[in-house]
Amino acid sequence: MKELVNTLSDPKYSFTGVIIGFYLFMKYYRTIGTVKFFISSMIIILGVFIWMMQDPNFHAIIVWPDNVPIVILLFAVIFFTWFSIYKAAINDARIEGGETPVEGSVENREKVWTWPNLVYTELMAGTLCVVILVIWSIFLKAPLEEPANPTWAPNPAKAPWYFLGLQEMLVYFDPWMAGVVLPGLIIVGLIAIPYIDTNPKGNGYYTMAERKVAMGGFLFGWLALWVYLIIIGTFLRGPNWTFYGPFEVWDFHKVVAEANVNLSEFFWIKGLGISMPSNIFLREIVGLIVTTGYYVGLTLLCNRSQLGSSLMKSLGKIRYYLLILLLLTMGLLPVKMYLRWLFNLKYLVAMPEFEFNL
Amino acid sequence: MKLETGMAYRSSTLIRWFAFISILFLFSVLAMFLDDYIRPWKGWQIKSLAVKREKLKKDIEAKLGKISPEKLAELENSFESAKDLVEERQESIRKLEGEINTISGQIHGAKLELSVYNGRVAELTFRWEHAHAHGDPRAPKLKKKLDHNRVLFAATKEKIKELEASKKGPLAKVSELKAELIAAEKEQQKLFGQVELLKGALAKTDISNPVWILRNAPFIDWLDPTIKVEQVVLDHITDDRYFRHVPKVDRCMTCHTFIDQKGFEDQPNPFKTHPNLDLMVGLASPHPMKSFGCTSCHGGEGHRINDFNAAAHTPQNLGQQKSWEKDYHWHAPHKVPEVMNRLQYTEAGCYKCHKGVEMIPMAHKYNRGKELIKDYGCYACHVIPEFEEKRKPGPPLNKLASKLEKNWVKNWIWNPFGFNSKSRMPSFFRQSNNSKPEFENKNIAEVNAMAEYLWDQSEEYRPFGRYKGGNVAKGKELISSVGCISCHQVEGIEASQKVGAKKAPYLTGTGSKVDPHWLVSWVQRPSHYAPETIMPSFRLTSREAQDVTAYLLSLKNDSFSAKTFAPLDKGVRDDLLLEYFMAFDTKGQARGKLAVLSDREKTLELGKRSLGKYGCYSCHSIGGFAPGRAPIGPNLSTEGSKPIHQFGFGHEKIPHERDTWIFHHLKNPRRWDKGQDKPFKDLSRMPMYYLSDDEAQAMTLTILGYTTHRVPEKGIKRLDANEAYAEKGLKHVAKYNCTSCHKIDGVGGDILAAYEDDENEGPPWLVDQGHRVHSDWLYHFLGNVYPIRPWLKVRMPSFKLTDREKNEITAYFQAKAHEHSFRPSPSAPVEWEPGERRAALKLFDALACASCHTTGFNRDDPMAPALQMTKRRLRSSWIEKWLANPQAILPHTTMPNFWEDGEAQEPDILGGDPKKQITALRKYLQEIGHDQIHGELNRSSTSR
Amino acid sequence: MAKKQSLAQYVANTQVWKSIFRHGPPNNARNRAAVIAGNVFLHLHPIKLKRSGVQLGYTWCMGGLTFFVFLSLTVTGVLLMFYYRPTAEYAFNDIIALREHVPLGIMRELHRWGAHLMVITVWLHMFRVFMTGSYKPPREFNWGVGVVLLVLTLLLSFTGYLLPWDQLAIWAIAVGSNMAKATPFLGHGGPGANLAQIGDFVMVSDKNDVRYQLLGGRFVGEPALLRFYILHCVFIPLVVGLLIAVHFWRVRKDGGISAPL
Amino acid sequence: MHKHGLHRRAFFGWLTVGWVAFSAALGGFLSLVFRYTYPNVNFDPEMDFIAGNPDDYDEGVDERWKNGYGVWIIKQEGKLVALSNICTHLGCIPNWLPAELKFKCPCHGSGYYMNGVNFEGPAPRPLERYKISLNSEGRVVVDKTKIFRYEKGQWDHPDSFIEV
Repeated sequence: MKELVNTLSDPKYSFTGVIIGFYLFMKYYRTIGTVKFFISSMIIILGVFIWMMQDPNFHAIIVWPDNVPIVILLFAVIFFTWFSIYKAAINDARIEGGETPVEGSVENREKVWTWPNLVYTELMAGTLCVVILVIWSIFLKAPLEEPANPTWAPNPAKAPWYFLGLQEMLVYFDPWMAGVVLPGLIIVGLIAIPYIDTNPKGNGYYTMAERKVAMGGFLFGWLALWVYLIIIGTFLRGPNWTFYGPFEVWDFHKVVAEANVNLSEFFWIKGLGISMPSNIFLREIVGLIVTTGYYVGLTLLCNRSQLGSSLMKSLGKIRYYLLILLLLTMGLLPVKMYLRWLFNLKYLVAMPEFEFNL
Repeated sequence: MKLETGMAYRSSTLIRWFAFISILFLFSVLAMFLDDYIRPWKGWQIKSLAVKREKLKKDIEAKLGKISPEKLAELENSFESAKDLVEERQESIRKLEGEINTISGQIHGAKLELSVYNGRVAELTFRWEHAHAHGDPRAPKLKKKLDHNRVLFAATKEKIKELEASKKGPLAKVSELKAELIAAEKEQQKLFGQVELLKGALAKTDISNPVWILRNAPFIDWLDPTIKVEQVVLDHITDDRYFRHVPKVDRCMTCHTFIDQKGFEDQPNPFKTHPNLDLMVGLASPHPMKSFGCTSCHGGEGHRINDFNAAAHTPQNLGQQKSWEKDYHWHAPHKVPEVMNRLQYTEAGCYKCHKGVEMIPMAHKYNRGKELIKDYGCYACHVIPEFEEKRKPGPPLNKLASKLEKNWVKNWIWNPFGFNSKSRMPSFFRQSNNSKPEFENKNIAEVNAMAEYLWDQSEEYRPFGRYKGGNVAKGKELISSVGCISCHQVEGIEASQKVGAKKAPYLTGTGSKVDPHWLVSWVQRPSHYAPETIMPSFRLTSREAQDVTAYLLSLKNDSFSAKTFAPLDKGVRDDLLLEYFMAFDTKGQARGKLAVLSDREKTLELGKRSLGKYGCYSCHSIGGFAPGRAPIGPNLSTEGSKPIHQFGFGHEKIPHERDTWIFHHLKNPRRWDKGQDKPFKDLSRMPMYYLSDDEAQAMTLTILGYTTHRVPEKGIKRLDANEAYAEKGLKHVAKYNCTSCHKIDGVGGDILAAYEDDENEGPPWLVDQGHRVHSDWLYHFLGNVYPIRPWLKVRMPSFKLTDREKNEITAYFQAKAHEHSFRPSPSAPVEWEPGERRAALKLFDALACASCHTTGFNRDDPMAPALQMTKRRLRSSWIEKWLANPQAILPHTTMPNFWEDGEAQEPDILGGDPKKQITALRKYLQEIGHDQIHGELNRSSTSR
Repeated sequence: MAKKQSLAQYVANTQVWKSIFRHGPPNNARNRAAVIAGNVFLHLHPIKLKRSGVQLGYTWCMGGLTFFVFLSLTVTGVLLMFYYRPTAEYAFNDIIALREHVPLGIMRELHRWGAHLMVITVWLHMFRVFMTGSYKPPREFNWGVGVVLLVLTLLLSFTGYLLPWDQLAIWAIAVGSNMAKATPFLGHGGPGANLAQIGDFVMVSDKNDVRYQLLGGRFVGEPALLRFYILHCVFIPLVVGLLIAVHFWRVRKDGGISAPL
Repeated sequence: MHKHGLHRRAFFGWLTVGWVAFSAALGGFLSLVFRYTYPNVNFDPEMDFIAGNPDDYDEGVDERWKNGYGVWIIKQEGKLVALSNICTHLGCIPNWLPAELKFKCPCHGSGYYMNGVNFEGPAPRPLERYKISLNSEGRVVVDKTKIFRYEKGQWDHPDSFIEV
């Protein structure tokens, strides 16, 4: 059983699982957004978690002080995701029935005094926060390792947990992509959201039905990419950044067969059986074509599709192409992941001469 | 004009003011930028590029001048023909290259495969081992898979090897086809390689090059500038920041651009090469710039580059100061932690790292100052580092009465230079600050009292000899030949002026000074009178002693001794005593104290107090003064860092600088009292030595070196085992002045100045002495001197050495020669090869060794040391080295070189092999040698 | 009359009290309005707001908590600065000292866990804002400010990570800052860096690229410690404080907590 | 009317001048502040060092200069080379695994052969080599300021190895 969990949590399988799960989640959000579902699934999750905690290896990873915030975050994310879905389900039902959303009800539109309602709520929330922080601090000491030694790197060397998603991306991308371009696009993309999403509905209340595309895009990036990669990077990457299942010992000597090949090598060496051309651009021509094809071809394809043309109409050209660009770049990550797993593809375009690897 | 409603100002006015202030802002930013960008050191670096450019151009011309035009043409031709040749073969080359290309592709593909199998093998190995160790049932299956992959891996590897082997053939063929061209290119490279390098360097100095301008352009000059601050950070030399030490950073080379590069010796500063690259700054020198920087020795603020004055540059002399004032607006550094040493005082910087050594190698000026401090005995009154255990510089005065007359002593104290122009006893009286009649009267009373006290304390001493008269001429001959002049200068003896020894007093007017019986005893056995003396015995016979005494007594200075010293004025004496008593008592109490004393007691009391006041006890041992009494002068161990305001400049118009003060203080210590109304008891007492400028400067340098700088342990010069032994022994060698006679490994041999005609007549050089003689012999010899070269007139004296001193001197020679064995000299009989002894005997005859090394052989007129001593005295390896080439060791020796240029003079003996011959002879010498260490030769035991 | 007056009433009637609080107890409409309007801290709030704006079920109070945690981090951070010296010699030992012999040895834990908490709350705040669609007009700009604040929060946490000067710290920062090395054209390991070269004039090298600017050196060393200290303690907090002011101001100006139009 | 128009133009002229000057000054100021963040000297450790005699090295990887200088000296096929110990992926320090004859980076698992060529993991290119030469005394000098990269064909450069 543990063996199976170990194998299945390998990104190859678990990421596929996450994608399928996400699809089901979006489809059956109304079922998920019920208290009954939450309670029953929480019981299962907690049960599984407690069972997993029995394993010494898993236990060791979870209680490592700097990992505790991630566990907290994990449960918080589960809860709040469900909670917003729950509220969205209620509102969607009300909207279908011709009612206003809960937040828009006459009662909720009524104005109340800030003092004492809000002031005391905030005061209590803050106080409670201090209580949590103090108790957390008493039971968990801040980690401190050996003094800094620039000549010896610990194994594994990990960035702070909130950057582990980026660090995990480094497995599939060169640093300039994973560390600079993608994070930069995430920031730009986030800021751009209000300017791209012109849907006037769903402002100020929880809803799913009225803004499915926005929700789908955001939640996929947030849950399936960001949170999922942090979990992998934190809990399942051990020495040498090798993958370790949740119940596996972090054996320094573990080796995973990994022989990655560039697309150009696939083409020239394996495909044509001749040596690589010395001209860099000629050498990488296939990768360049494929990359251009990915962006241009898929955009064209999208334009032709029904959803695409309707979006183009409602958003206008600039918004539409920006959206496509952002989505396609976000899509690069899963595409690259699958290419790696399926074909051991290292780089689509490999130009180490210019530090340009894609 | 009326304003718009709601407006306080007219818009146009507002906007104009805004524009005006914005422009001001813009200009101020511009000014800030320029202020930051334009720095004086940049100017120097740009100038240095022009200097370098000139030099490189010359170098290139010189290099090109060497290449003849014929050779150039020839080269051109061969290159062209090679090119044509290869061009013809182009087709086959292209074909081969295509072949190579294909194979390379195949290798690449195989390598890709290999990495797949490599990965699989690694992973499967791990998994199988894991499974196997934990008894997993899947283990056999994994093993099977692993083995399969291993086979594939091995096969692929084999394939790659084969492919690579098949690539070698075409590769070799291609290079064969291109051989001529490659050879021609190589030839060209050989000829022009260096010129090209120089041309590359020249291009870098071109400041009109756009790339150069871009690199140093404003704002972007952080990218990769060529004009930049250069610095060294020193790990083990620190700046003292009080309670913290921080690594020293020197940036001097930012302007002194070529300081560590040869070839700029003739440039003006700051572009000059360091004058002594082999010792300092040079990469291969013991003090490379990267580890020692600049200010470690020179002082100054090496990290400051933006202002000539901030670095605390200090001019060498007034002339330089004037020119600096003109060129750099120089002013005296103030509020600077450490001022640069003047150029002439640079060596003061040596001491802070080179501590605990008698001399610092190559620091000639520093060593000279230290020698002078030792000679003048400064350490007796001042605490001076490295002199803590030195003996008192003056003679003991506790048996004075048996040696001198009281009147002479008074005159001497009053004016030593009146008797001895080279006196080392300094002048306390008749100086600029105490020659007022009132003060002179007091001084006269003090001198009288001091003499009385000395006589009162003088112990009984009976000379063992009686002077009965001797031959003055013989005495003179003895003094000039036996070795006295190595330490003393003696009046009337020319050779002694030549040597100019300063270790011991100048002997003048002796006949008017000392008691004849005392003198005859002293010259024969000095330790009888003064057990602590370093004056050795020359083993004079009593006849010789009488002659020497006779000559010394013939030196007269009657005008001095005939002067009667002014008598003691009792009133003045009592006044002086009252003043002393009143330091702590009331006038009444003081008078009471005085009244109790008898007349003689009063005189003695003043005598003792005066001896204490002038610090006489520091240099002389005097009865009644405890040996541990604190020195009278201030502590000089941090004089080089003493704050300038702690120096008393008085009313003297002298630049307020540390080195200047010390120099003038040494020249005339009393000058600071000038113009001050000081009471008698507060007058400056440091005596007058009448130093020359040169001497004062040398001593100033050394004293400046005594600073508070604490160089961390890592930065201090640590002696290795050899150096430490050498250092220990050197202290004794210096104490007993061995180097005044012997030239030890090229150092010393002052007395040889008297043997210009034939150095063989002087004391022998000691070259590699630790290697030359057996250590046990040397140890023995130092305690029991006997003549080795009986024909010499100069004698090795008998020193009173302790066992420890003898040991350490022996170890000193051993360490200097890197001789680590203390093997005793051989006692076992010599082992001969067959026929070797006969050959040795033949050689001994043929080379006529016995014609010079005669003692114990057939003649009584020796010209060379007795060979019977060889066995116990000389080391075998040294004997062979000496025989092989004596002139290499002693250039002036009369010993012939029998194997010149490695050729034997006797080709018949032992096949003419010099090595074998020398060994045989050495063995023979050791066979005939005496066994006892002591060299008193027993003639009867010699035989052929 | 005067005798019956309670102490509380007496105090509330003194000139001092009245000079500070210009209204009576907030138990009637007038005073409830006055207490919010008259207090510099409270006047960030409106006097009255929609019921849903108070409901934890709607807001989760994540934004408020983020601000609160930021304040407590400022306080604990300032206190930690009393004992901490950002030098290679002392940094590590000072961290030990903070736990071992400095009173209230929990300070560092409060700061570190608080930092993690802030990252969590700020993320959840963003999540909530997205889920309720609150970034939609007229709040687009404030969402942008919020995204920048999120990035700055991560940077604050990241720069603070180095300060304990232990293995965890320098290697996390080494991995993180090496990404700056790969910035296209600006980092010496990034694409295009080696195009910026004329002869031996290297325009982008490890001595002049963005990572050098960040670290003050070619690797994570003492200058990096100092720079990160300054960024962590002074520079980023100032910018964050400024943006928080903008953020709050815009919340009010954009109509308060979002609600259905 | 005409006069008013002129006035208006002048008005905008001064406004433009004002704002242009103001922005230029402010921009200049901020640029200087930016420049301020790049010091004119750096205190990084020495970039070159003397690494003993060529005979000191046996066939294979020598780790004596790894700590402190960050260099492996590798003797292979009659060549002595100085290999950087900085992973080309993200600058971690790989470990030499003598049993597997490879370098393995602990951060992201990049693997390199003994000659420094990468074969596994995310490393984009082989390890770098430093300039290595003999000085006048015949000692090995490693200069880390000069880098030779395989993928640029620089490993054939005569400064990138010593023949032994």
